[in-house]
Amino acid sequence: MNPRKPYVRPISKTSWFMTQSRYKVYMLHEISSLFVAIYSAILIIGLVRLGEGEAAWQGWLDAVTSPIGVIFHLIAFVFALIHTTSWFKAVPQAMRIQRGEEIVPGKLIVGAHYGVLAAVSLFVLILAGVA
Amino acid sequence: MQVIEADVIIVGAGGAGLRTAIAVAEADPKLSIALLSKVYPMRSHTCAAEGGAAGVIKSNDNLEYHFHDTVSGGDWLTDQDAVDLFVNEIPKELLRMEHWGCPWSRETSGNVAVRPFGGMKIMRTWFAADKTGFHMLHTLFQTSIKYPSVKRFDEYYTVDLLTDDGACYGCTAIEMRTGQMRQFRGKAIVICSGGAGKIFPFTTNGAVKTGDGMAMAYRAGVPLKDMEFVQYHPTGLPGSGILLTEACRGEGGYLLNKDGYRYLQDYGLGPETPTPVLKAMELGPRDQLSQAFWHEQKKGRTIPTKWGDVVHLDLRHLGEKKIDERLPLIRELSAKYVDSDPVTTLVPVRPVVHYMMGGIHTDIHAATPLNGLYAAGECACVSINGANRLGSNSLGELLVFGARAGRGAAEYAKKGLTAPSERLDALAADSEARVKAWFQRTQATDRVPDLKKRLTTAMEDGCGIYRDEATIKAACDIIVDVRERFKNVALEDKSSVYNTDLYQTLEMDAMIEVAQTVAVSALERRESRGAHQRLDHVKRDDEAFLKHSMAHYNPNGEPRIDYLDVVITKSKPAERVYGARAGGQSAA
Amino acid sequence: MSERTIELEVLRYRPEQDQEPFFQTYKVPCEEEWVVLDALNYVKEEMDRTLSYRWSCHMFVCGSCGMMIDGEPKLACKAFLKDYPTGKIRVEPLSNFPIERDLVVVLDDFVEKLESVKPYIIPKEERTVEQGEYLQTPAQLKAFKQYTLCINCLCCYAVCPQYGLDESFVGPAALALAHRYNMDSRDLGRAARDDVVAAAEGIWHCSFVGACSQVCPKDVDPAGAIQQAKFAHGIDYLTSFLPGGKR
Amino acid sequence: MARSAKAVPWFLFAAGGTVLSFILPVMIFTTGIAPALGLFTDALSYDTMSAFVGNWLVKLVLFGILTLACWHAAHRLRVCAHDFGIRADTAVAVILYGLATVGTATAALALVSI
Ligand SMILES: Cc1cc2nc3c(=O)[nH]c(=O)nc-3n(C[C@H](O)[C@H](O)[C@H](O)COP(=O)(O)OP(=O)(O)OC[C@H]3O[C@@H](n4cnc5c(N)ncnc54)[C@H](O)[C@@H]3O)c2cc1C
Ligand code: SF4
Ligand code: F3S
Ligand code: FES
Repeated sequence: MNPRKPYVRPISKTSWFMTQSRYKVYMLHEISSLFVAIYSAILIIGLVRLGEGEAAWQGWLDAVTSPIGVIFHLIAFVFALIHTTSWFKAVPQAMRIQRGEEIVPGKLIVGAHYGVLAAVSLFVLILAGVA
Repeated sequence: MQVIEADVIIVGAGGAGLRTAIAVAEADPKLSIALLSKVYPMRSHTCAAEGGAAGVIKSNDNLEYHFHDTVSGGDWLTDQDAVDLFVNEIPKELLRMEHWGCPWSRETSGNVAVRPFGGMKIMRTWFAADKTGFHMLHTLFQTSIKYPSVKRFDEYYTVDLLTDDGACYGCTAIEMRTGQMRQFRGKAIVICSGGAGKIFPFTTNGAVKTGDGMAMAYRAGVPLKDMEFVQYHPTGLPGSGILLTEACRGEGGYLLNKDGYRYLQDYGLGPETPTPVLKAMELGPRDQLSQAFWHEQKKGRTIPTKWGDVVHLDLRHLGEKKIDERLPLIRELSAKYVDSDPVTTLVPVRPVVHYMMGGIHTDIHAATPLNGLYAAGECACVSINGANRLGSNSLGELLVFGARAGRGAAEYAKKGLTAPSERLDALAADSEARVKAWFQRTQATDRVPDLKKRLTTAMEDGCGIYRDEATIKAACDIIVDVRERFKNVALEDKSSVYNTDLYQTLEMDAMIEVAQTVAVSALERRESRGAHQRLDHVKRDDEAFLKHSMAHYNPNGEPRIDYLDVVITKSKPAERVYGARAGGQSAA
Repeated sequence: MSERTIELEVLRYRPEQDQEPFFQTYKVPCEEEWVVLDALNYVKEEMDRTLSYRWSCHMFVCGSCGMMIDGEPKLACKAFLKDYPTGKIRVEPLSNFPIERDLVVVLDDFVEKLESVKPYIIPKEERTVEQGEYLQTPAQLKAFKQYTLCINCLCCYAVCPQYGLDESFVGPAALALAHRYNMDSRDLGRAARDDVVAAAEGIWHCSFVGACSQVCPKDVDPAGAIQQAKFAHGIDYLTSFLPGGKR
Repeated sequence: MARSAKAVPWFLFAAGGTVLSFILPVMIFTTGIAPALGLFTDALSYDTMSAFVGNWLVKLVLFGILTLACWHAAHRLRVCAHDFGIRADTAVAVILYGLATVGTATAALALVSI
């Protein structure tokens, strides 16, 4: 007779992420993709509208500046920042750079990423401002 | 009882057991192998070895040097034929480990690096930072997965050997997750069950090192050899007994007494030099370093703490970079366990029981006197360590003699000898009855943990760094008493699934046997040699005691001790020379 | 001696008696310097012989004593009581594994996975002992050294939700081990490991939660190893479609 | 077990994640928040926009960003669905990657027709 009776603790497939704060943070990163998706759709629609002529484009612009549009973009902006910071934080793990015997310190890699972020952002803003 | 058959049965899956298994598999892939271990292989205590494994590889070194260091380090109680073969085969074994992926530390050229170690004239210790044993164990374990003929029985507690008519045909073991006993039948058996440091209260050894295999072989009639030689390592962390590897001193660490003085120069190990010189000062042999501590303590020059007296290990001058590169684990352990970061602070240390030079008597083929029974690793005594093992010889030993045991057992297994199965069934039933008795006993007068404390304390008091007739006798008496009382212990946990009360009780059973051989062998050896120092017989006595003690099981009382000649080939016993006269190379 | 009483809440489960696990509290007189393992050992020796758990080395290198301590997977020999000022500590068996008994979990699944990734050198050509060692520079050693440090304590599995939700996932430590060999200059076995490592249940099942690396007591960084492996195996996959690529 | 084709969407996901991490915040600000603040009104006027997007280099860059964004999002949402307990992975994948394809195609068509 086998006296074993291993006990399996149940895990909720739909709410497991509420059990630890690190899981909540992870889910926050994941959910950023929802906003990426919606924002991309809005942008693609914008392009379609642009192709359809001035009135269509103005309609799109009006929608974007409507209260709902603004609220959405504000939330999306926050999630974009969440995406950016978490992505940068993970880069040194996913992309280890070794020079000779030394592993390039993560801080340096992350720092460089923030540098590029600043440069790209500035470039776009100048483009938008000057154009 | 379920019967499991295999050609070769290996008890223990530490460094020695795994090396044995690989050797059998390579000798003949057709042989089936059962590899039993009471813990998952990677939990075996080989993982704790830090410093390294000695083997001649560099051009400034040669086998003769390693031979002489080992023989004199062992105070001439080594068998020189065994040492000869040992120093010859280690480099090859270490290279094999390299080919199997062991992450040895390297020189910039890409060749393996070596570091200095105590009692060695030349730097020859291969290392993988300060986790050498860990990396060796995992390399061996992972490599063993490559061989389909190796069938592992993880978490099987081996209880008894099955012997009939002067030969061994298997063992009984309990599957720990079900509590059920199995009968393992094999054509050759190899014991690789590790050491027995746990018979002392303050030790670097892990919980698994309770001498089970030694006791099994001993009860089956195989003598335990040179059991009185117990190595104290000079640098253990007070309280926990965690080891700070000899490599700390190899890399240049100092030992300081309470006045900040490098006291080893007062004990024939000087002169003091700022950078390490091999075979001198902190790189002297372990027995002498531990004995020096004892004298300092007697002179009141140690530092009292709540965990006993300590001296200081000073690594500060090595600098953070070197410590992080070469001794990262040491830094972590010291910082966590005694709140001393070696980069900036002195680390308190004291001698701690570390290694059993003695063990199951084997010849140079790792064969015991019992046909079909082999032994390798710390549980065995081929006599390469003599009266004092040199640091970093043990990891080499388990490779060399593990491989030999494997090849020997494979060869023997092919003879296909078996015993009548009724006979083995009867033996297995006896073994099961012995275990069942613990379950059935209800009235306990003593508890295992209490008896264990009594036993280990007796060992420390009676068989410590220095011993004499009176202290050893006292220990012997307590052991007899403990053995008597142990007959009356009852299990407090009667369940089957993973019953650790049962396994600790079986371990205690083994510890009593092993402790008794240590004490009685120590009592009978009326001389001082290596790690066995008698205050009442302070001189080495080659006339009477250039011999191995052999402890034979005696069901009716204390073990019977007789003696076996030491094999001497080219090195006549002489004075052990350390310090300036040893002519050790600078290790800077 | 400075003593302090700790309330140790231990999850007990004795399969022969209990239908399900329950908490049992022990009031343990402890030394200030102790780790949780010392407290458990005290319980085992002085209070309750029936408590079962695994341990051996007491120096965080054997990997036996992984357990949930106040909800975090930790080595009991590395969890210092002084870091638990409230004096109440909750000890449970590692999450995501079936409980065999008390704090002992069933490891079969992990062991199978470890074996499945072919964790040994698969060399281009065998080398004989006479040929000496493979040359490997300190830089080449550095490239994989971190991933050799895993002690198989399973803390990472206990915190990886993907493993918890779906145990077909090969999981952090086994995948990091595969990466260790793939990164070793002596090894050429990446293609041979592809089958398991680059399967849907392998690296691709990891969603980079990163918790594994946060709890790893040996800083192995399995999360990083897996992402690096995704890149390497991913390139292998894509190039296998190029002319001359191996499929 | 067998080698999986997940490498393909993963590379798109990873490349997308990287590109987005640099460009997304400023883009959302420029096209979504700035207009409401009355900033960049000139830049977003029909004329400048048409001229700007009329440039082939700009078309290419926008196409790249939008494609990667779609696939990044699709792949990550697939994981999300799993994490929320939806276990019909194949169906989820078909739908999400399908949407990403639609997005990519629409973007291409729109860009070409400007
Ligand atoms: C802290 C420390 C540091 C060390 N450093 C060094 C060093 O730097 N260099 C050096 O050369 N040496 C060193 N040593 C010594 C060396 O590590 C050991 O002697 C060696 O590892 C022993 O290996 P082994 O395979 O014989 O035993 P172990 O690794 O202890 O394995 C014993 C095996 O036997 C099994 N076993 C035991 N009893 C039973 C049973 N009843 N049933 C089933 N299985 C059983 C166990 O499960 C285990 O698998 C060190 C030792 C310690 C403690
Ligand atoms: S990767 Fe870290 S946490 Fe996971 S098993 Fe290895 S040592 Fe433990
Ligand atoms: S927690 Fe799990 S999902 Fe991946 S990054 Fe670690 S394995
Ligand atoms: S007891 Fe070995 S890791 Fe904790």
